[in-house]
Amino acid sequence: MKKIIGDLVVSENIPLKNNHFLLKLTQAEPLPHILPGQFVQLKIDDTPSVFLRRTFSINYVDRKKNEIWLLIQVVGDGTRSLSNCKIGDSLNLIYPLGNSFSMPTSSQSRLLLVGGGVGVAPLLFLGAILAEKGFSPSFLLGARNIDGLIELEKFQQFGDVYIATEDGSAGEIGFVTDHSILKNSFDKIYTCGPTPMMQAISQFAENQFIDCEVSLENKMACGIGACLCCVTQTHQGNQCVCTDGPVFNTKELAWQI
Amino acid sequence: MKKIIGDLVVSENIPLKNNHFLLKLTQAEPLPHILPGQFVQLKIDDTPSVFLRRTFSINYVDRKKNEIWLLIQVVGDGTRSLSNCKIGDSLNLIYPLGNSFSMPTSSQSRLLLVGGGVGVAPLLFLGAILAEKGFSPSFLLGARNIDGLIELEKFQQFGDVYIATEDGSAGEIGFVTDHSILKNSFDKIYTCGPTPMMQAISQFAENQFIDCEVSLENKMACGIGACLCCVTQTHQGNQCVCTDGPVFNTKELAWQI
Amino acid sequence: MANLTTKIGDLTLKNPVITASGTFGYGEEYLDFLDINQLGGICVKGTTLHRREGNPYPRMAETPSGMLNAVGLQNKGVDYFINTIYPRLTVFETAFIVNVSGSTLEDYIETAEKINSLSFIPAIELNISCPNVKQGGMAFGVDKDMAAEVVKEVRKVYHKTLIVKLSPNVTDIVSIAEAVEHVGADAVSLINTLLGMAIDAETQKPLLSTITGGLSGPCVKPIALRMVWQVAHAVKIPVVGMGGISNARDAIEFFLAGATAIEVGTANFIDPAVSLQVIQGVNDYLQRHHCESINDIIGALKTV
Amino acid sequence: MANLTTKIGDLTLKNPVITASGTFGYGEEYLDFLDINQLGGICVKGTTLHRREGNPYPRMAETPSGMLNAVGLQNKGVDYFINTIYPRLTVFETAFIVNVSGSTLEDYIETAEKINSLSFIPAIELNISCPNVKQGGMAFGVDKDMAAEVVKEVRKVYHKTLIVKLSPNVTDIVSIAEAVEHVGADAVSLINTLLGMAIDAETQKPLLSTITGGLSGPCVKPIALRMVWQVAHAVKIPVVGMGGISNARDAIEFFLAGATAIEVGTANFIDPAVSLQVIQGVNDYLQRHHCESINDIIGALKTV
Ligand SMILES: Cc1cc2nc3c(=O)[nH]c(=O)nc-3n(C[C@H](O)[C@H](O)[C@H](O)COP(=O)(O)OP(=O)(O)OC[C@H]3O[C@@H](n4cnc5c(N)ncnc54)[C@H](O)[C@@H]3O)c2cc1C
Ligand SMILES: Cc1cc2nc3c(=O)[nH]c(=O)nc-3n(C[C@H](O)[C@H](O)[C@H](O)COP(=O)(O)OP(=O)(O)OC[C@H]3O[C@@H](n4cnc5c(N)ncnc54)[C@H](O)[C@@H]3O)c2cc1C
Ligand SMILES: Cc1cc2nc3c(=O)[nH]c(=O)nc-3n(C[C@H](O)[C@H](O)[C@H](O)COP(=O)(O)O)c2cc1C
Ligand SMILES: Cc1cc2nc3c(=O)[nH]c(=O)nc-3n(C[C@H](O)[C@H](O)[C@H](O)COP(=O)(O)O)c2cc1C
Ligand code: FES
Ligand code: FES
Repeated sequence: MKKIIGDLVVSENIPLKNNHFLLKLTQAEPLPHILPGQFVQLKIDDTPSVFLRRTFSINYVDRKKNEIWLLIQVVGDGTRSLSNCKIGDSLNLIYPLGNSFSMPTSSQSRLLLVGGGVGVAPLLFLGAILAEKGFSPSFLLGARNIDGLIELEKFQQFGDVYIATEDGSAGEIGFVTDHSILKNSFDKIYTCGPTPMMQAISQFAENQFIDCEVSLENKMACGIGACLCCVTQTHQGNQCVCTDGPVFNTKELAWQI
Repeated sequence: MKKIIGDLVVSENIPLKNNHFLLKLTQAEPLPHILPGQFVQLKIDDTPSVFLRRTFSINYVDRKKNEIWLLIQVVGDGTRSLSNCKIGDSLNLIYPLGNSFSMPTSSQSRLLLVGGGVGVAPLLFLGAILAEKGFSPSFLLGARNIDGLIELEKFQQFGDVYIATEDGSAGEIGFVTDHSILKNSFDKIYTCGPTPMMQAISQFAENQFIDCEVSLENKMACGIGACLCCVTQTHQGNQCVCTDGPVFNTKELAWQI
Repeated sequence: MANLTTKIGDLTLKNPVITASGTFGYGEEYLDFLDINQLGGICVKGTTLHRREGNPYPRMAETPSGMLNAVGLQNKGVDYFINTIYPRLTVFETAFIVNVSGSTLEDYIETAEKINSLSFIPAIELNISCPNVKQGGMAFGVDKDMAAEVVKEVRKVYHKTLIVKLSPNVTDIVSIAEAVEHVGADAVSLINTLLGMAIDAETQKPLLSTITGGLSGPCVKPIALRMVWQVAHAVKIPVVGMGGISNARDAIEFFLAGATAIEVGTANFIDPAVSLQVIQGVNDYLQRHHCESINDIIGALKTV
Repeated sequence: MANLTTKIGDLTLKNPVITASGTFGYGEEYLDFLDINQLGGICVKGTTLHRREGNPYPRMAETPSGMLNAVGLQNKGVDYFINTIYPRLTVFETAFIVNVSGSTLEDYIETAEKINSLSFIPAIELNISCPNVKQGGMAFGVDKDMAAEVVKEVRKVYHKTLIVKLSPNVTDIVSIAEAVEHVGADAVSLINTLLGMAIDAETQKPLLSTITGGLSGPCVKPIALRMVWQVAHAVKIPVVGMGGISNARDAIEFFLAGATAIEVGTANFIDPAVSLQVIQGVNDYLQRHHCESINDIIGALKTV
């Protein structure tokens, strides 16, 4: 899958609640083929404290508009600067990077996508692709409170959405792992979010013998497998999250708590 | 004279020829008293390659509008970034800095202001103040060619303007030191521009026993006399261009070629 | 308000933020911008026995996230300091620390002895690490025996708080810190500037008259922080940390690494009032982290 | 087109731009972004005798105009390189230089000996300066006798171009360069990373699993340039310069300071095709300055 360095143009920059924003980037030419779970390395030129590129999951691909969506949470100088992008601004991206979530096998039909915080980002595109392929994925989305639930209406397009908030301000109270939907049977779980959440979910999946894929967010320098900075411990030794991942089957991972 | 750190707002940013632009900065409150020859230290936040503040002469002060004008030539990343300022942008300045051109004594009435390139900047405000005080200064402005002559019409408000261009595309051909106006008698010369020009002019002034002040443009870090980076050799030893200058009487300077 | 007082030898500072030598003049240059009485201390310009003209212009070059300087200890000599500047400083309520530089052992001793008599100066910072003059003490600072010797001799004549400023241009800064601790330094401060160089590709000339100069600013912070951490683990005397500190968060990092106080240098050029923001920010941090005193975070780095 | 060919020992490079070890993988990672055949050379990842897992995550922290890394020489060992990677590299038309690291003298010798047999590898870069592993050769690189010893022994078994990569974490890099020149190094390359550290003020923890790591990027350029200039004046063998080079202008500065070739490291992470831009820009510069060959600017700094 050929990686590209290219300039895309901001077509929309939509402020969302809780310091999130949705950045839509487009170009005249058709986009390359992009798989759910892949990410981009974005260059930020106008912020002295930002040196390396910044990594963002691909939230959605609108093929008709040649649009890549990034769902971003403002956490530091780089994301703050991006949140001020204007329509027409040009951004330099290296993409599409990383492997992808794997499609369910023929025996897997009951699919649960579990997301927490801004970790929901790649699950939207995954849900869209699964729906396109005829699956009916369920989404279980968690947040501290109702304000942390982003893009809910978008997820609802592609399947049933279940909610857990720590303070009970929306959906069931508690962590995603406490949610009653987990009493149902699932064939495959996909998850992305804070590490403790992903670990709890993968523990749950393991206990229930459910196939489970997680998307990791290690700190990256190059994003293309050259620097060996982004490793995670697997049963095959250290592997690069940027090229061997970001998606790993939990069976491969030697979770370091 | 109290120095201030303050945010001013861009009220106009006018592109001029030959990579120059005129930046007008304003604030609601009245400006402090500013003398001709003083300068500002301007902070540039959005350019990773710019670390220190950038130094600019005060081109003009519009007291009615509380406006400081900076006439700037794009030479590197900092000035390029400034050239893209939009109306309403806020810029942080330390000002007013440095000494100032001294007013003519009662016996000095025939005044010549000699500027070259972007070095004409402080001479506009000086000319305005001199005119205000009842003098009729003459301006001798030099450039490589007609495109290098900036703000001519503004200078004409305050006195006669004589021109020298190296290629003869405007005014007399040659350097300012070749100009026929120098055959007239003058009581005092003020000059700012490229070092070789200022040296030639001060040599001329010395030969003719004319009182002469130059405004130097040494590289500065602090701009307030703390770092001792901006020194020039004088007959009293090294002196700081930012506090002992930028204006020096040529009698004080031990010109290093 | 958290308790920000900190001790370096016999010197108690009202807060642990000092402005660094050579970057804050004598404090007076900054009076328009901040109330210098609120500073923990002010390290004044490098002072030498005799007047020095410093190096020729150009003395400064900007570099990525930093700058090079080649000022070369320009100052009017210790007697001028004592007679003309010192009396003016005594009206302020902050600790003035004199940064003492020299070319020879005798220079250091004589200068320190003169400063010892100034009742209002509670400490000197012995600069054995200036890279910008041929005999700027850098030779002392890069050799542990020479470093120990100059400190030992100065210790004999200087009876107040003696801070020794170390050079980062060494293989093993810990051994030098230990050597000066051993002969009676009350504290070490680090880092001075790193020896660097910049070239104008178009003119093909060096950007400094001296070709090489001293690098400072945020670019050196990771190196400074590492050295402070190494030295703080090795010596028992307090460590004054500096190198690229531009905000409270940077300062906190140095405290966590083991600094008892910090100095703010190059950042003063960009924001003359930055030191007060650092003090305020450190206080806010301590309150947010429920610490009563700055001591709660000094050396508190969690390394498991 | 100016003449960009340059010589390091017996090795002639088609142009003086090499990608730095640890920042460009084996070149293959970059095939989507540039034609690696256009590069002067590629220094492949640090290769050790035995497989190494490297350090635990986190291995990277961003710093002002630079980054810290603590990869710790993760690689599958020299035999894996020879059997699996090397055959794939032989289809390319650029000079592959193997960066050889080790913990002991024997490691270095044995690894170098194995690489000596690879006809398509014209040179090794002996890394005696990795700060990121307890025995990563840094001990060799900071002591001139140990540096000389390892180079002397490797020289006996390695008969092609031997480049020795020096550590900047030393008081006197010139003496180390001279020592390795004396025992038969064909060239020196410098600088490796500077030992640094970064802390997360909020969690109060180090940002690297190893606490300290290696600093690289534009922030180190002034130090690197100074060292290249010092070493180039002291030794007769070619100097390969690196440290923060991000564009052609940076590269020109290193040539003017005396580098015969340069390496581009960290900048590859930000712009994978930057090395080709550097080559193009150097060529443009030479033409603009009416130089026929890169040799016209090597060491051409005007210092009067
Ligand atoms: C594969 C992957 C996918 C990601 N997808 C998204 C996404 O879709 N939306 C989103 O908002 N964020 C995503 N992130 C995290 C995002 O990269 C960081 O939030 C961003 O780099 C922070 O930049 P900053 O300059 O604003 O903050 P900084 O000031 O650099 O740091 C602020 C905080 O972010 C953390 N951080 C900094 N750099 C990284 C990095 N490279 N990787 C992870 N954490 C970092 C820091 O440790 C710190 O706690 C992803 C990260 C990875 C590795
Ligand atoms: C007292 C004084 C008054 C000045 N007045 C004006 C003015 O009114 N209008 C104007 O356009 N320029 C003026 N300058 C020059 C102006 O400061 C520089 O052009 C500017 O700092 C360049 O910034 P940059 O980031 O665009 O360029 P850089 O990339 O930093 O440098 C480009 C070129 O500018 C030179 N330069 C960089 N910094 C300085 C500095 N601090 N001082 C002098 N030269 C520098 C460099 O050597 C280089 O040749 C003045 C300088 C001084 C000291
Ligand atoms: C312009 C300038 C002048 C300096 N002069 C001195 C000096 O006279 N004596 C001294 O010990 N250190 C001197 N230093 C070093 C600083 O005190 C400080 O150690 C160094 O700059 C690192 O801190 P910073 O990165 O916060 O600036 C000087 C630094 C600069 C930038
Ligand atoms: C992630 C990373 C890994 C590195 N690995 C090695 C290595 O294996 N061997 C080596 O000699 N140098 C290694 N280096 C050092 C670089 O080759 C180079 O010397 C240094 O980064 C300075 O150049 P730069 O500032 O252009 O990156 C590494 C640097 C980085 C950033
Ligand atoms: S980020 Fe460089 S290898 Fe993954
Ligand atoms: S610029 Fe600092 S003293 Fe003049």
